Parts: sequence; structure tokens; C-alpha cells
Amino acid sequence: MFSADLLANAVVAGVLLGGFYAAVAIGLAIVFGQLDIVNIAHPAFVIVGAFTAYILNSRFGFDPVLVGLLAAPVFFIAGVLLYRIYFIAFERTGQESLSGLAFFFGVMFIIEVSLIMAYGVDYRLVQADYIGRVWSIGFVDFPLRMLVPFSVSALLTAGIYLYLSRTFLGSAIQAVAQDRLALQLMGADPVRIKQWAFGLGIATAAIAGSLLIIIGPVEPSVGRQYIGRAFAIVVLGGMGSIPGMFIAALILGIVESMVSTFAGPSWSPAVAFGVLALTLALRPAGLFGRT
Amino acid sequence: MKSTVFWGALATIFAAGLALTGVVQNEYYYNALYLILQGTLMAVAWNVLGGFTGYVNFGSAGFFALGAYTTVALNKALGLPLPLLILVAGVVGGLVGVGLGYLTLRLKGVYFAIATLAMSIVIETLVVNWSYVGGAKGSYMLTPDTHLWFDSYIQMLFVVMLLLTLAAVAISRMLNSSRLGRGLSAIRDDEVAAECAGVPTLRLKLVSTSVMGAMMGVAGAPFPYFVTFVDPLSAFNLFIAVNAIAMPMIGGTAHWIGPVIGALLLGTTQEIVKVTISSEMNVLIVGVMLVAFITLAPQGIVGLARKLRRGRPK
Amino acid sequence: MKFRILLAAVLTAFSFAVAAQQKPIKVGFSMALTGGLAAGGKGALIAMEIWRDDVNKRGGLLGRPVELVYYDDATQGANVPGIYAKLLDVDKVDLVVSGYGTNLIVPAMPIIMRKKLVFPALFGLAANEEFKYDRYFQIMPAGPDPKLDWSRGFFDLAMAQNPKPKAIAIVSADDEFALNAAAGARANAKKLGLNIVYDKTFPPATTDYSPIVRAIQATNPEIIYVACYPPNSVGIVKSASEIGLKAKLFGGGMVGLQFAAIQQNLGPLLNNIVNYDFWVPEPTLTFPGVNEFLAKYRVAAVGKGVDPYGHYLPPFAYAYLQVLGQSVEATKGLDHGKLAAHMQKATFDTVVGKVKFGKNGEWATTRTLQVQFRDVQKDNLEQFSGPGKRVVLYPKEWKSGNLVYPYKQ
Amino acid sequence: MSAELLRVTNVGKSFGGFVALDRVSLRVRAGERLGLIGPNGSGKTTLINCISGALYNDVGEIHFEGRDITRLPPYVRARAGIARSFQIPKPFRSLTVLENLQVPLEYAARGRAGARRATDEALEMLELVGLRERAHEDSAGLTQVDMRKLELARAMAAKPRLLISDEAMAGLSSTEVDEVLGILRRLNDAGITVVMIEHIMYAVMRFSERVICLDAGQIICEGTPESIVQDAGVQRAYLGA
Repeated sequence: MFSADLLANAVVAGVLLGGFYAAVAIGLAIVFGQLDIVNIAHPAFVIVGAFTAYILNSRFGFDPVLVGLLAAPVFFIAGVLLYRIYFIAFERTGQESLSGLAFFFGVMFIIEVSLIMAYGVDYRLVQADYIGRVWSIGFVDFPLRMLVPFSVSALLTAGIYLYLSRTFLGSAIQAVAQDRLALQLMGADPVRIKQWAFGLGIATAAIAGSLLIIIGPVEPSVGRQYIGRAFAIVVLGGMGSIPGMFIAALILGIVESMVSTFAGPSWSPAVAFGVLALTLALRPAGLFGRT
Repeated sequence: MKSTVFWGALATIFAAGLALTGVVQNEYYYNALYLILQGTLMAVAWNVLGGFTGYVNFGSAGFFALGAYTTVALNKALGLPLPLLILVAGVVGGLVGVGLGYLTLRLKGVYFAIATLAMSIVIETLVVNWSYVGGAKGSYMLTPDTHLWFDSYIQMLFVVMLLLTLAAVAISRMLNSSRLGRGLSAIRDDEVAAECAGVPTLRLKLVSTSVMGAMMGVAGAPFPYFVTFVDPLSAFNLFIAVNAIAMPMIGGTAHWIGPVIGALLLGTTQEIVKVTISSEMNVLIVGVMLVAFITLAPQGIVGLARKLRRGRPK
Repeated sequence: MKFRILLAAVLTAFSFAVAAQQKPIKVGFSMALTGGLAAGGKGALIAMEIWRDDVNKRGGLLGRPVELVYYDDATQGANVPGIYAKLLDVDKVDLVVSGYGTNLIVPAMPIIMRKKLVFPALFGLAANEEFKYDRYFQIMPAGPDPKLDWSRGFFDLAMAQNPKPKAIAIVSADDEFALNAAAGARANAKKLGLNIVYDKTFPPATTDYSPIVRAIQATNPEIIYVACYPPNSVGIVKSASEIGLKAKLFGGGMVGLQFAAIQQNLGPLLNNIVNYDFWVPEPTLTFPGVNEFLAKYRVAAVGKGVDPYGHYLPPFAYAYLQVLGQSVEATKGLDHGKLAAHMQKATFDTVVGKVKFGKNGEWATTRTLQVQFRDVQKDNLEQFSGPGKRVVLYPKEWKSGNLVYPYKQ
Repeated sequence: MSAELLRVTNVGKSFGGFVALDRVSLRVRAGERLGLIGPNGSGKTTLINCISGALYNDVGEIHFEGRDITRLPPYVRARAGIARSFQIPKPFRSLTVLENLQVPLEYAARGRAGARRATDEALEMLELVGLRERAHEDSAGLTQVDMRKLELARAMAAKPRLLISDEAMAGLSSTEVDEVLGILRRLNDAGITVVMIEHIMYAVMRFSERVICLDAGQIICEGTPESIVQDAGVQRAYLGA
């Protein structure tokens, strides 16, 4: 059952899927990769993004991606506030590692349960014209349901990459992680920079959430499925490297898609996380990390 | 706490548990107590690595499930009795714990935590694809007819769980307040400095991970008999992992009594909420309590009590 | 004081008031009100409350009012034994029924069996297979051999075609229900001598289904049998349409396609899919009382985050209590031995039609429907409230239309 | 007095492309007081990391009392008698000051500690560095100066033959520096070899019998304190030329 057609489509499907994974992981690449904050609640914010898209889509017919963009500033503010709490409670007192982790664990549950209380556990979906359409080039298909998330995610990744490398604030964010001295020389307050960066990371969750619900139905606890994957991608990508993160996301997507197509879909999680475990064991700095 | 007092307290609790089975028939209480004890055992286990040694394990549910599935597999293959199943489950959990311990050679902090998460997912996928133990379909465990001199099987399971939990508490106390415990604390605080002070960090970490794994395996071993139907969803329940972290964090991770206090508090609250309000609240309570405690009392209840006793807020 | 006695004496004339004063009959159960199965569980609870109100309006059972005592099991089996222990030992309920779903029925079995209670159960697939408990009664009309009967209709339809299809693909999610359904389909396929060209499972938490659908397509099956839960069903149907899946018969055991919100979202993509169901608003299935029940349900369901029409589970949640209630009235008491004996032999008139249990507590004959989606319009919820969109093809006595074959998109 | 305690042969270590140590060789005699100086980033700390085992050198060998310890883990070296303090104090923050000393006493010095109770010995050492009255306080709450003292006391508690002190005196007042020098001197009198890394030249000059200067991962000169001050290379390395 091996054929060029199948192979090509498996790779394309993997690339598209991986592109979407990148949207979920990019916020973590900033928050976890650059700031070393283990925001395990990030996927829960993605689900909030998905529900925002669902609500505005089902009530007013807004396009989910548009909702994602509109919601991003609100998420940004929420992220800033959350970071304030985190900073006051943990970073300032040097308790961030273990307690911080547990803190975000708790936040994740609070978000999840609040969503369940408000909307129940039913699966929610959105309507958009492009869902269900397909572009075909030769024998390779590009379902728009996957292509739109991929494209938005690629643009988002490119945007964040340019922002981090070309702007003053962006380089300040990178300096927070790598070079405190340079940060001081720039005259920037690390707490404000981190707060800004954390807000940025959470803002991407609004967009990732809108992409998630374009792809398939969402209920409040599906975010958990993405915790492992998102962290795996950030680690594989070399902690904080945005291009590395994107490539790692594509690799994970392609691996899952290939295993699904040629071996048996039930093995894809084990293979994906096997890749992660192996990388961690052999090259803890990730595939693209600084050694 | 003095040793004599400690052992006396353990013996008293165990005797009280036995006496309870003679007086109270009502099965509900044993069910509820069983779950609280299971939570306590898991919390104590998690704390051996997470609290004493400073390595966060997100994959507790994986170890718990290892124990549960050891029971399923061995019961099916050999029809072993419960005490033997518990023993083997402990060995299996301990061995996987040793494997986890070697991971600490290369992975610290968050990387380690993520690796445990990944490990749990890999184990789950293996179980899902292992049809002998029922795979994703799950597996039935018919309750055996014999239950020694107890009135019902659940009474016996409760006593078994009580015994296991008390044993775990004793081991945890031994690890905590000894030369070994100071070594583990040193590792938690600074691994390099610990090594340079002569602490064989790898060996101690292996002790820590294998004790944790064994305890969790033991905690999972009677579970199939308790629910009578195990599938990956129930055995790898995220809630198990969350409670195992939340209970010690709430109680206080530095001291052996911390996870016990946290587990009794949180576990009892959960059992009460389960039959009074809804279970959504149940999850919410864990979340809110966890966040509230670690932001307001990062050292947990034990730390809070200590601070109060010293009478000087810091 | 005198007045009150007088009043009471007057009121005894009215059975309704007697019911109100007498000690109620308590029916206890666990229900998935949170967690994975909550959407169904909440709908079932609404139906059960409607039954309670209906019964109490008519004067209760044996002249006593009926009270429901229930706890949320959070879709976690580990909670179930404790809940039933509490119901029986603390709340002292008179009767018990099961929660929703196999995983939540089975953990209750040991305690129920030990106390020898009658146990009407709600939607467990072959949950009594291991226990062989003679007081277990399953309201889901899977049939006497649940795993095989589940997909029997699907295969009968396929084999009635000319030429007979030869190659079949079976794909299922990695969960208890789907694997059992797939195992039944596999057995049926083997019995019929079909060539199984694809037989794999996938993780329930799959994001993109196109690699799976494509791998299936690559094996060129004529029939595709799918067993899975709602999110998987949505993903597979969407991927199948995007890829242009070619098969003669497609569907089978997809949970989720019975729910209005998902039907609305998938719309025309559903057309010509053949899938199982238990009750649809077709003229052949308008049993006495079902429309009245659904009307009440529809009102009660507003704003509760449950299926607005409630065709799939709620009528059966109502019916399993009907069975219990009718048995209590017939045996004039709460003796579980007598209740069980009655349930084993009687035929019950319920909102889901006549119910007769077989030896193992399953329906004596299967009524697992195979329905085909027809003329489904885009983005229209209302269309699913009435007949014509889900045509019953099987079993023959309930048939309301003919199969469109082969499957076209 | 001239028996060789430590021999470092051709030890090299690089991080990525950066060569931190470039084939360094040196010998330390038993009972010697050796000063190790050099500008920031010259490889001093890397060298003692390699000696104590916190890092493994890429090339070269390290012998301690004639035994090849190049591949041995740090705790074995600690038990063999190599103790060090850290430049940035790394107390065991969750333990009390006293417990901080118990760890090396119970591990590194185990078997060599004699029959006395570890707590008594620890208290004695705290007395020596002037932390006696803080014995039962949390080490996390100590001042910077006290942390440095604790760092030194913890190294002493390992009962070493070779004590490596990594900038133990940074930030101390001159009387405190003298105090620490006194402690080190007494330890040396008791037969413990001391390698001191220090930026405070006054301390190095006063304490050392011999001084080695590192720059850019290489030993640029070696000699008595007096001769070192005269050395042109040292002056260039320190003042930049």
C-alpha cells in the first residue's frame, strides 16, 4: 500500500498539521523557551480562544480567524495580569520552579472547569465557507480546513520571529533570557519586559484557539491533549528558537502523519513522544538549541 | 516527632481501622476512605521524589496504572493472590522508577517534568495497544468471593490500603529524617554542591525514584479490584496525577507529614463535595486550593504552622 | 390541630395527596453530569426527571411519590462504587438504575450483585457479558448478542446488494465502545467471507484524520465500517469529504451523528452515510407517548447545554424507568426477586416501543437501526426534528425507505 | 612535606568553540598553600571544576595522591579528600546552617569522621567561622557574608586533604578577610593543603607560598608571590595592554 501519491499526501498532511501545532506551541516558545516560565496552562488558554471563536461565530457569524485576531489584545491583557500575579507570588521570592509549575497547573484546572460550568462538555464547532473545501495540485490535496490554520500559523510565526529579531522590545525579550547585562545597558526593566512577553505569548493562544476549532470540534478539556505536544515541540526546537520551534512542529506533524498512514494510527502518540524522550536523552538542548 | 510516639500513632490508627470494620457495616464509608487513602499513598509517593528530592513527576498516573495493569495481567496469567500482586506491582513500579532515575542524569527541572509526562503517555499507548490486558477496551476484574474475616471485600481492601499507606508514611518519614533525607534535601537544593559534599547523587536519586515508583505501583495494584473494570481512561486518569501533586503542595513538601495532611484535607473535601455539590466543583476546588495555597502559603500547611509557632512572620 | 387532622382525612380521598404524604419511593443512580459523557448524561437526567414528574402527577407508584436520588460520577468509573454504596447504605434508596455508559455501569455491578438488586441499565455495550447477572436489564436495543447485533444490519444491507461487495475496511477509535463495535463488525465480516483489507485503530485524541482516511482509501475497500466517538466522527466525515473517499457503503458505528448540533455542523456531508441509531422521528417509529415525551424534553432542554431534540438517549432513559415503574406496579411491591421475575418475562409498553428482555438482560431481539442520511441541507438545525432526513433501512419491520447504493457524496 | 598530592596533566576543556582550559599542567605538594590568580574568564573556576569533578575535562589527566581520578564522579573525589567552596555560595537553602555541615560530615567525611557525633563536630566548625549562634537558622536567610563563611565551613566539614577555596573573601571587610585567612592558615597548619582562588591580591600575597597565574586558559607564570607581582605577563593580563 506504499505509493508516491500516499507518501506525498502523508507529507503534506503532516506539514499542515505541524503548522497548526506551531500555533499552539509558539506562545510557549516565548513564555517557556525565552522566559523559562512553565506555563502548563497555555493549552487551556488556547481552548478559551477556541470558545471565543465559537461564541462569536455562532452568534454573529464572525470568521474564526478574525475573532482570533480581535481577541488577541484581550488575551494579551489577561496574560499581563497573570504574569503580575506570578511575579509577585513566585519570581520575586525565588519560588518559581516547583511552585510556579503547580500554580499554572491550578490555573489550568480553574480555566477548564469555568468553561465547563459556563458551556458544558458538549463539543463545539464553527462554520466558515472554507471549511470543507479542498485545493488540489496534481494528486496532492490541500484541505482548506488544514491549510488555513497552517497559513495563519506560518504568518504568525514569521511575524513573531521578525518582531523578536527586529524590534527594540523584541530584542529586549530575547535579552531577558540570555543576557541580563545587555538588558540593563538597554535601560529596560526586566519585569516589564517579561510581562510584555508573557502577554504576547498568551495573545497567540487566542489565534491558536481559533485555528483549533476550525480543524475540529472542541470541548473544554481537549487542551490537555496538547500539553505534551506543545512542550515537546518547544524542547525539540531548542527552547525559545522560533524557527527551531516551527521546524520541530513540522517534524512532529510529519512523523504523526507518516505513522498514521503507513504503520497504524494508534502508534502515533508513542512514536511522537518517543522522539521527544529520545531527543531529551541524547540532545537535551533540542534539535536546534544552543549547546 | 519521637519514634515511639510515631510508631504508637501508626499502630493506633491501624487498630482503629480494624476496629471500624467490626463496628460499621456501611460500605459507603469504606469506599470513601479507600479513595482518600489511595490519594494519601500517591501523595506520599510523589513527595519522596518531588518534595524531598526536588524532581517534579507529572507522570504519576503512569506509575499508578503500571500497578493496576500488573494486577490485571498477572491475575489473568497466573491468578496470583492480592498480596503477591501488590508485591509484584511494587517491583514493577520500582524498576520503572529506576529507569526514570537514570533520566535525571541528563534532565533537570522542567525537562525532567516533561519527560515524565512523555513517559506516561508512552506507557499509556503501550497499554492501549496491548490486547492481553484488554487494550483500550478495558478489562474486568470480578470481585473474589473470599474476604478473610471481613464482612465484605471492600472492608478488606480498605484495611489493605490502610496498611500500605501507613507503611508508605513510615518509609517516607525514614527517608525524610535521616542522613539519607539530608542527602536528598541537598540534592534538591543544589545538586553540584551536594556532589562536592560527597553525596552520591545518582545513587540517592535512584533510591528516590524507585521508592516513588514502587509506592505508586503498590497504590495502583488493588485498584482493579476496587473498580472491577479498568480501562486506560480510568487508570491513566489525569486527576490521579493532579492530586498527587496538589496534595503535597497544599500540605507542604519539605516534611513527611505534609503530603499526609494535604491528602487528608483535600481527599476528604473531595469525597464530601462529590456527594453534596457537583463534581465540577470538585475539580474547581482542587484548582482553587492549589493556586491559593501556593501563592499565599508556598510552604504549605506545614510551613504555615511552623511560621505561626515561631511567631515571627517573614 | 383538629383542622389539620380533618384536612388530612379529606385529602386521603385523593391518591395524589396520599402520594405526597407517604414516604417516597427512592430511585438511586449515578450519572455522568460532568466529564466526557456529561452531554448525554445531562440529557438522560432531564428525561428521568420528566418520568418522575409524570409518575407523580398520576399519583406515584403504589400510591407513593417517586424521588430521584443521584450523584455525579464525573464519567469516572472509580467514583461509581462509592456512589452506589452511599445510595444503598446511607440514602437507603429502594430501587437503583445504572448511570450512562459501559464504563460507569460495570463498576456498580459487584455491589448490586451482592445485594441482589434489580438493575435496569442505560446504554452499556455487552456490559453483562462477564458478570452474567440475571437481574440486569439493558434498555439499549442492541439485541441478544450485542456486539454482533450492533453491526448486523449494516452487513445485511451490504450483502443484499448485487453484486455483493467483497472488500471491507474496519477502523475504530481506541476506546472501549468503539473496539467492541469493531470486534463485532470483524466477526460479522469474517462470517460473511468478506476480505478485510484494512483493520486499524486510532487514538481518540487525533487532530487530523486525513492520513487515516487516505490510508483506508489506498486499500480500495467497497465497505467502510467506522466505530468511534463524536469528535472522531466529525473529523472522519470531514476528511472523507475533503479527500473524496470512494466506497459503496460508509458508516456503521459512528457515535455523534445522532446529535443535532453535530448534524447541523456537518450538514450535507452526512448525505448517504449509513449509520446506526436507536430512534429517529420516522413514521414507523412513532410509538405511543414518544412525541409527548419529546415535546416536554424539548422545553426542559433549553439552556441546559444538551441536545435540543434528544432523539438518541433521552427516550431510553425515560423508558428504563418506565420498565422499572411498570414492574413495581405489576408486582405491587418492591421485592427485588419478584421485580426481576416480572422483568424477565413481561413485555413492556414504553415510549421506545414494546420492550422484551432476553436471557442475558439484553433486548430479546435487536432493534439497532441502520439509518441513512438523505437530503440534508446546509446549516439547518430544524430539518432534523422531523422525518425524512434519517431514513430507516433496517430492521425490516421498522423500515421507512430504501438504501441509496453505492454511497456518493 | 614534598610529597605530591595533586597532579594535573595537560588538562583541556572547551565549551562549544570557546577554549576555557588549554592543556594546563600543574602539581600541588602536600601541605602547600597555593594561590591561583587570573582575570575573569581566564579559566580558574573551570580548572577547579575539573579538579573537583563538577565538570569533566575533555583531555588530560588528574591524579590525586597518585590515583587517577580523571573520570571519577565528584562525590568519590570528595570522599577521597578534595573539598571546595563555590564562588557564588550554594548553600542547601532548605536546611539549617547546622544541617548544611552535617551533609558533608555524614557523606564526604564518613568513615574518617571518628566516633564523635556529627552535630558536635559541625557546631565546632561553626564556632570556628563564627556562625555558632546561627546554627539553627535557615541557611537561606543568611547575609551574603555569612553565606561565604558557611560555604567555607561546609568545605571544611568534608575533612579534606585538599581544600579549594573559590573567592571565599569577595565582599568581606578587611577584618573579615583577615579572619578567613586565619582560619585557612590554621587548617593548613593542621596539614590540609589549600588552593586559594582570589581576586583580593593582598590576601593571595599574604597567604600563598606559591602563586600560579592563568590567562585565557593557559598558565602564564608561576612563582613566589613576590616574583609574580613583577611579571610582565601578569601585569598585562590584569591591566590589559
